[in-house]
Amino acid sequence: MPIEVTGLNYSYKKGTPFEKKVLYDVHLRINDGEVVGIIGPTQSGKTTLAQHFNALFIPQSGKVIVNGINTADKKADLVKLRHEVGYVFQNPDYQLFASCVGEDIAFGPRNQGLPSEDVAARVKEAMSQVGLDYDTFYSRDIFALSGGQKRRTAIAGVLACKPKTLVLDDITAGLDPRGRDEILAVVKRLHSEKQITIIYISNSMDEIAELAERVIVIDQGRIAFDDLKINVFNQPEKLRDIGLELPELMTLAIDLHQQGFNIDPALLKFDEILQSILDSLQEGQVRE
Amino acid sequence: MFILNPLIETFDLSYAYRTGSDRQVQALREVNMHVRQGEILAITGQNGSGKSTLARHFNGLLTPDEGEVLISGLSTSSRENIPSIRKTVGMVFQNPDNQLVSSIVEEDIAFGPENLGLPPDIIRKRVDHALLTLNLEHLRQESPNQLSEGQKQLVAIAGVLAMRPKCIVMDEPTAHLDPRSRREVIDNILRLNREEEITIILLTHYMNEVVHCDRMIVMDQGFIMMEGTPTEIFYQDGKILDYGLDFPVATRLARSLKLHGIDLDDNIIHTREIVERLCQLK
Amino acid sequence: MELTKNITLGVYLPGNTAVHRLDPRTKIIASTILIVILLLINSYQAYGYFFLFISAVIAAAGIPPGYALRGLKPMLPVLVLMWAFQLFLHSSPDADVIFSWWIFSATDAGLHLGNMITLRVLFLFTVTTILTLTTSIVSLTDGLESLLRPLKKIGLPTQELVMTMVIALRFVLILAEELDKIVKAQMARGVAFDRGNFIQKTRKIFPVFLPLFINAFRRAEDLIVAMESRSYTGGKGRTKMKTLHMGRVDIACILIILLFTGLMVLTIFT
Amino acid sequence: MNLSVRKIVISGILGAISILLGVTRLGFIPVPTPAGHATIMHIPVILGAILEGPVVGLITGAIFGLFSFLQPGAPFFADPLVSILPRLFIGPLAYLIYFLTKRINTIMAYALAGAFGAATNTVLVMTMATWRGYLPAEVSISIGVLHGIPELIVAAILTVVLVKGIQRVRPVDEQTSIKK
Repeated sequence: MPIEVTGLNYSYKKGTPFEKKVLYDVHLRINDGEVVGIIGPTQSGKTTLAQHFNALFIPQSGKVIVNGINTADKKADLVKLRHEVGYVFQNPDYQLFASCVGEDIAFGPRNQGLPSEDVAARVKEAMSQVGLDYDTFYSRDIFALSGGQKRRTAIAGVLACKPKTLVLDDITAGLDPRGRDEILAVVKRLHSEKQITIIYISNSMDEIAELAERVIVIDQGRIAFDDLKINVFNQPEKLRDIGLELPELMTLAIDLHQQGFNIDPALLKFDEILQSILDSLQEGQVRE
Repeated sequence: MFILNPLIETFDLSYAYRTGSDRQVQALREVNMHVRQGEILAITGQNGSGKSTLARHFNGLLTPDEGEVLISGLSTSSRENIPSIRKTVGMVFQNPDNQLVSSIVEEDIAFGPENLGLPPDIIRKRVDHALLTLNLEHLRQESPNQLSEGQKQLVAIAGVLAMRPKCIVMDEPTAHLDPRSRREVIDNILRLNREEEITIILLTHYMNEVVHCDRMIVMDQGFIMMEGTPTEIFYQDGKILDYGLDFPVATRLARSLKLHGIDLDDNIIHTREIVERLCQLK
Repeated sequence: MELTKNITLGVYLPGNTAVHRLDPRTKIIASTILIVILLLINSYQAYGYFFLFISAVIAAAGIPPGYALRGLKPMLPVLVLMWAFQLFLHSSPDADVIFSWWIFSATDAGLHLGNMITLRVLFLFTVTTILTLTTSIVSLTDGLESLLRPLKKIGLPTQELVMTMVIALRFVLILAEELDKIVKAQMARGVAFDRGNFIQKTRKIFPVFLPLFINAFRRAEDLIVAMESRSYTGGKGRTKMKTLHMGRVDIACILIILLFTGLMVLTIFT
Repeated sequence: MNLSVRKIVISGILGAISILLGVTRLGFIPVPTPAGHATIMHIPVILGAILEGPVVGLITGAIFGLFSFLQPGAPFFADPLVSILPRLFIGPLAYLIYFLTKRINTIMAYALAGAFGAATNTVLVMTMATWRGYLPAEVSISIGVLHGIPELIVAAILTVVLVKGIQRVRPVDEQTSIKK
């Protein structure tokens, strides 16, 4: 289900003295099966934009059409739409409230009014998708979970609604390296095995580089780039000006590139950079 | 072992959290460590490794079940030492929203000195100095709600700085921040150590922050697993991965290049070091 | 959807008039005296004087007259209803009926009472509005802390009480943002807050209230630790960076208020 | 009287929730009465009383009352005798009920404390509004019944659920509070 955004504008506190414009004339289209990274500095408007995709925000001007449904249409079934476009929030504590993991994951399907055996099946499936063992974790108290497990529970809670598109809003914030890697692995698997469209919001270029094929850069409410990852990351100076911190690997590649190494800074993957350095060193030795 | 100028020392420190119905979670097990005056010490370990519990012993927020913690020679176990310990060691926590008290930046920074019972003009001077040191002067009348997460964290640091501590413990101060604010906060922490000669204890699991520290401690399951300079620890062996941590990017690259037969030294932890070395090799 | 859109904490209207510059303590004392007067007066004459006085204050504070009453607008229907209740339902044996309609009959005593309470509410509202329009909520708490200080002698932990207010003010906006996210996270999982009957709607409160309160208590635990680590142990031995100063204007203001109080006492007892 | 840091912080944060419920109108539950809603703004006060004792209940109630006085939701709340005074009693009374009944059954004690806390709010506010002449007795009584009963039921249930929820995250270990 493609998401089409045309001429979208949005202002916070519209009609009050504190009005602040956060989105300016945004146009974009997200197709089925894509993995799109949305990146931008904090308060650039990326969350506001993404929350238009599942009608948590309704456009003040312009249009958002999700699978043919205009979210501003008064007759549109927004509840159904929100099940189709799942949204996982940054902090799992906003979402989790039930007494145990299984109950919390069952909340969404129950809201859909499914019979209990279907709910149970959905919970089981969702738990396996995020790598939480059903028997071990079903009745585990949510507050006894680690940060990574909590986030996986939150993702499972949304997956249990069977979304076709998943919006993941800065879900690795505050995790340690191991927890972060677990979450990234889950996201990759969801895309490759379930063909779920992934919209991954982050302010970490490392993570975007690892997951996304296409990258949308938001700068002060405007789309600064919307292109293939390699084309976007090929413009480090511009990204830096926007206020994004370049990944360490990338600055390293840029430095080496400036020193005459044959390295493309937009590669970003560790193994690719390693290979380029090895190749460059070999070339150099051959030349000598 | 005799340590010159120990600011903090722990001796066989053990601590357990009691979580209802007699269940105990052993958070620290016979921890022996020290902090030297003037150094930057990184304490790393994955979530739940006990580093935060350890840090809370440094200014008497927690006191040992067993063993002892000495701050400038004063034991945290005697209650009468606590006020003076808290003047010596300040703490900054992970979430800036949950540590700021006042709705005006400068008043929040004044909160600590006010608690120390200082005269108004002295408090004013300290607040001004803290604002100046962290480049927050233009925000002095703002409400913390108007600031970015990174700015809020700097306000929290300023609030501790205004208490003139000898040492500041930073409990994952960057975990909630975006990459750019993270660097800003770290740069400021390093500057405080350099210019104000404040001892820094930095709890983190970001290895690109650890590389700036003089010394590091790796914790896991309440034990201290490794201790040494970052170079020593990253080049000892691959043990650090077992504790859920990473190598810094430069180290990881250097190690891989070495496996491919490239001649590199065993002390590369900064990106600029590897760039320099590779340029020499070219 | 923006839950936090209409949150205005305090309605402070920054300005630089004499009223704005007054020491917050002066303003709190003056407002308290005016409120006590309003709770006691009961005649058109007294309200007349009060109107003149409060108009002068509004003019001196440079507040657009409409602005002072703006907050009253949403309450207007209830205000009219309250007036009507007294007009029609007040029963006293010697009251004269002014007019009757269907089963209702209005008495002169009811009309008087209705007018009195409406005037009282209107003026009470105006006094607090002037106070909050000309004084930021932070300086209000500063003033309150300083004013309550003598009560420490009788064992009241006044500084601590004011600290609870400081914390409440600091956290309202933080929790408001959090509430916004919680509500959205539930909507994203298919909760439709506007659908269903009373019981269904009530049930939808739980997934919002539980995370809200649980997270608030978590924040409280963090803040306790943070405050203790910053050497806070309560009001004892605490000093303040900002010291309040009463100037000549403040003394003049207090004098004016006292004169006005005298006038009011005279109207009440004659 | 001595207030621990813990009591200060929890009163403040619960006070913040009470204010928040008022300004977002989330503190009003739509009920099928002519006035259209029941209030639950006193829930934080009741929770404070049960979890931290009568003093926290009293302070939270004072913050609730003060705010409802400064930004009145109904005209008669402009009178501090109606908006502030009755709110001071919610916490201590809820605590008393909880204290007296907790030995019988804790869940029931939470529910009763919630119900009595809510009832205290309704009864005292309405009494003061009548005594101060803002509402005739007949009107106060009918509002009290129409609103009071749903409010009481909602408060009882919410109190049980919230107290049990909050207790899951509260540390048993309170070593961090250094008492003087």
